[in-house]
Amino acid sequence: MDKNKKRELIVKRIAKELKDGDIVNLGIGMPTMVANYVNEGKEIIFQSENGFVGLGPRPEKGQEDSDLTNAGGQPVTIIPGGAFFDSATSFAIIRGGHVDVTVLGALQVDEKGNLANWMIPGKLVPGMGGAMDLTVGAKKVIIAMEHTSKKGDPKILKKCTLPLTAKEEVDLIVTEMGVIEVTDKGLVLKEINPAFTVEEVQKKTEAELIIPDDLKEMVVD
Amino acid sequence: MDKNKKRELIVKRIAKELKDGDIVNLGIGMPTMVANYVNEGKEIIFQSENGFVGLGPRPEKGQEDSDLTNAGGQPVTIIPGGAFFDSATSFAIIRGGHVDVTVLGALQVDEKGNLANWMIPGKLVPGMGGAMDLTVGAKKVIIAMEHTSKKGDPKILKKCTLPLTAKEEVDLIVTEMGVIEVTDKGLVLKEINPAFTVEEVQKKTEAELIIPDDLKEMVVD
Amino acid sequence: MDKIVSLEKALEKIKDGMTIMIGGFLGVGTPEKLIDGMIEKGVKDLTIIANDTAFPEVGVGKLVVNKMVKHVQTSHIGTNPETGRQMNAGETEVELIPQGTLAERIRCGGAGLGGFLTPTGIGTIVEEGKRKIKIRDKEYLLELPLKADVALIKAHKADKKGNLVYRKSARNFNPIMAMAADLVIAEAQEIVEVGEIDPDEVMTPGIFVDMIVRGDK
Amino acid sequence: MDKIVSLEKALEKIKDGMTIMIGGFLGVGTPEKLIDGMIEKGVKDLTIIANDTAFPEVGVGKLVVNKMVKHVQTSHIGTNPETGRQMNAGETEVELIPQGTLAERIRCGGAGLGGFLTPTGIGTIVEEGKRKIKIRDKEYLLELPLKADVALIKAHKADKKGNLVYRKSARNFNPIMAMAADLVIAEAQEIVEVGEIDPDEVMTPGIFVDMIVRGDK
Repeated sequence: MDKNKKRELIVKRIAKELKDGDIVNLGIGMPTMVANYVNEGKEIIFQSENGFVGLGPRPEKGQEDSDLTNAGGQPVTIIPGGAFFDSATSFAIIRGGHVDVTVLGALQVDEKGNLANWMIPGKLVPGMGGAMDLTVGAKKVIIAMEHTSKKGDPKILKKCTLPLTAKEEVDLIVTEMGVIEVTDKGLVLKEINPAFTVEEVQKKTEAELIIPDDLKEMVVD
Repeated sequence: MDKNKKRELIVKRIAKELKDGDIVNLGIGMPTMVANYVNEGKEIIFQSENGFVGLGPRPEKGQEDSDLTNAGGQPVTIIPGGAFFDSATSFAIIRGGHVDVTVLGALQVDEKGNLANWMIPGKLVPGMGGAMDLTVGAKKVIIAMEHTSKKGDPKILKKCTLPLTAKEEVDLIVTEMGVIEVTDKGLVLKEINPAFTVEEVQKKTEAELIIPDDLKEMVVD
Repeated sequence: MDKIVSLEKALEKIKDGMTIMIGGFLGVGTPEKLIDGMIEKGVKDLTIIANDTAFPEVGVGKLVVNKMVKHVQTSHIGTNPETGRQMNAGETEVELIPQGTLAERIRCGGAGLGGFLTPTGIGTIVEEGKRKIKIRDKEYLLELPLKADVALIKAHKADKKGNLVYRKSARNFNPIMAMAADLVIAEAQEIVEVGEIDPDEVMTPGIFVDMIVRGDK
Repeated sequence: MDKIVSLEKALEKIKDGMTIMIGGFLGVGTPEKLIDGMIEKGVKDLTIIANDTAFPEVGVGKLVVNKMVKHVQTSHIGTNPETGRQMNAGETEVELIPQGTLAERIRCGGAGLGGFLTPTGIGTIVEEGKRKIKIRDKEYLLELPLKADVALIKAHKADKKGNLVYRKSARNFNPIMAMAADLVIAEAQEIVEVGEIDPDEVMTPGIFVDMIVRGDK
């Protein structure tokens, strides 16, 4: 699978996870793409941590408004019924549990649901932005990432080695290989991409996967 | 002096204390009257803890707006350039030191600047409302009260006996007998109503008054 | 998902023993229709969180007079003698909280914070039972968040998604309470179509509002 | 008391070594005219409090590129490689703060609170050097208020008393910073007469604003 196909699969699968009426915050990068695949029948309200709910699609060329961007600085729109607020209110919303789902990228996730996605010491220190608050505050934390690093190393570990973004907050990990739930007992492979075998997925995963009897196929439209 | 004359003297003297540009919160009752005596040349902005700045005079009869009252529930107006906000913001303003002066009534004040004005145990427990926040938060706390109780007992004490509203926060006490400043050394009689002698004022005051060499007359227009 | 419901439907959600936040300041900004509905329905043993208990015939005061309140967390009861009488008679538990602390505790509940440090109440009986924390040589009280089962909100205008606009000093506690309860019911004097309220003018985003009841103009 | 001043007059107040809060999110809602004025004036050793350091040619980023910043308290520097370079070279001290914590610390400073408890950062390096407090079996970090000498604010509209209205996502950190600094300078794209902004639509009351500079439309 090429990179784009992988990403499309991941974000399409995550889009299925969103329920009608959910308030959702999408991280920068791949997570942002989830918005493109929400089923027409569902009304999802997207929150943008720079200060609004009702994040809409990118405007047509020439229609950009320099006072209206997403948290990545890209021009966006606001849907009718949206609302603007200041940053303290934005994070009151996020930290206060008023966001149902956040979708974030990851450098590493581990079997306890620990997440590392904001720095590589001595190499890359962009800062955590709103990720720590989102991870702690959102009711459900979904990780959207490719199953392994560019070098092919596992990113789903027994224990994260990079500085954490948050402790034991991840609920679900979606990669091109499958859908993994973080439970008290460990990581459960709920769905598998039929292009892979269970053994192949386990081989690319450092943490031990629990394989349930009702393991399903990872299906997207 | 009859009660009304006393009160008029007190609030007129306090009005002189307010400086051009001051943000002022007036307590319920006598303090509210201060607004009527502000010198025309001064621009004072009144804050109302129920959620606005720019508190204006009572509307004309028939012009009352049921959505616009002061913190005592009386119909008021808002001046051009005023602004409404919620209660958390209102008290962020008060507690945050953005109010220059608050004028409050008192049951008791003492030589340390302690104030009691919110309850008489077993008798009257209206609640503190915003008084505790105002006393702690305003840059300057001025007490407007008659010098003695209805029975003629001193209200300016060595030590308050009623439950406190705030500890060591009072800056100035204005009564019909004079103007008293709370200092590290004790209570200083800065001005005296020429209708009384220093001995008479001290007799009606439990705490010891420091009489400065430059004791002035309490003058109002 | 139509949020506009009948008064009856909204009242179904309000049950005996619940903790209910009610917006308003001496009755200004209080949803009177919801209050009257609660009285008619006859719920009891309520814990009420409100700035004050208004007047015997106004707002929260009516709930007190009708003996529906077991416990009240408020900053002021002086305008409603019945609250004081019930308190002295041991019929209703009254917890007096400085107004700024009350507002901040509600905001804190909605904002997912564990508490905050305030100088208000230091050296007074408000200290009792609370932790004191010193920061840079200044003492503060550690105050904890407040949350509720239901918040009853009075709005001037609502759109059909629940975006709210308040009017003048009727705003007061409404916006913060709308963020601090599991279920938020707004009584709106006017209901407009989605898109009619400018997103810059929304005071409470619709994501907080579960039900909208049409109020009296 | 006319609050409208020239850019020069406003810049007189900004001195070497000051702590300055600057509104904006990746440059959106940042007062660029004030920033450019600071660069021209050439102040240095600043401590900047801002959500991010934007881009090398935008907003706060320009101050970094011009080496005017000694210390920055921010949530994100990833969009401005020069900030990272100066950090790694030990030229600029960078203190990374979770965005929600940063916003709340600024609000806390303006609101006269001594601190607040947040779950954000528990179990991460953000914990380092901070007190942990347990409330009802849950751990929180005690975070302290932030204040500044000057706040530089970008408003869409100001009246002559300094009442401000922001536009769309350019609001962000501006309203809370306007409450947390000793001196508040607002750069407004439009200045209107007193009374032209409805008191219900004011986002920052004029009592917080000391100076207004006319910005570019």
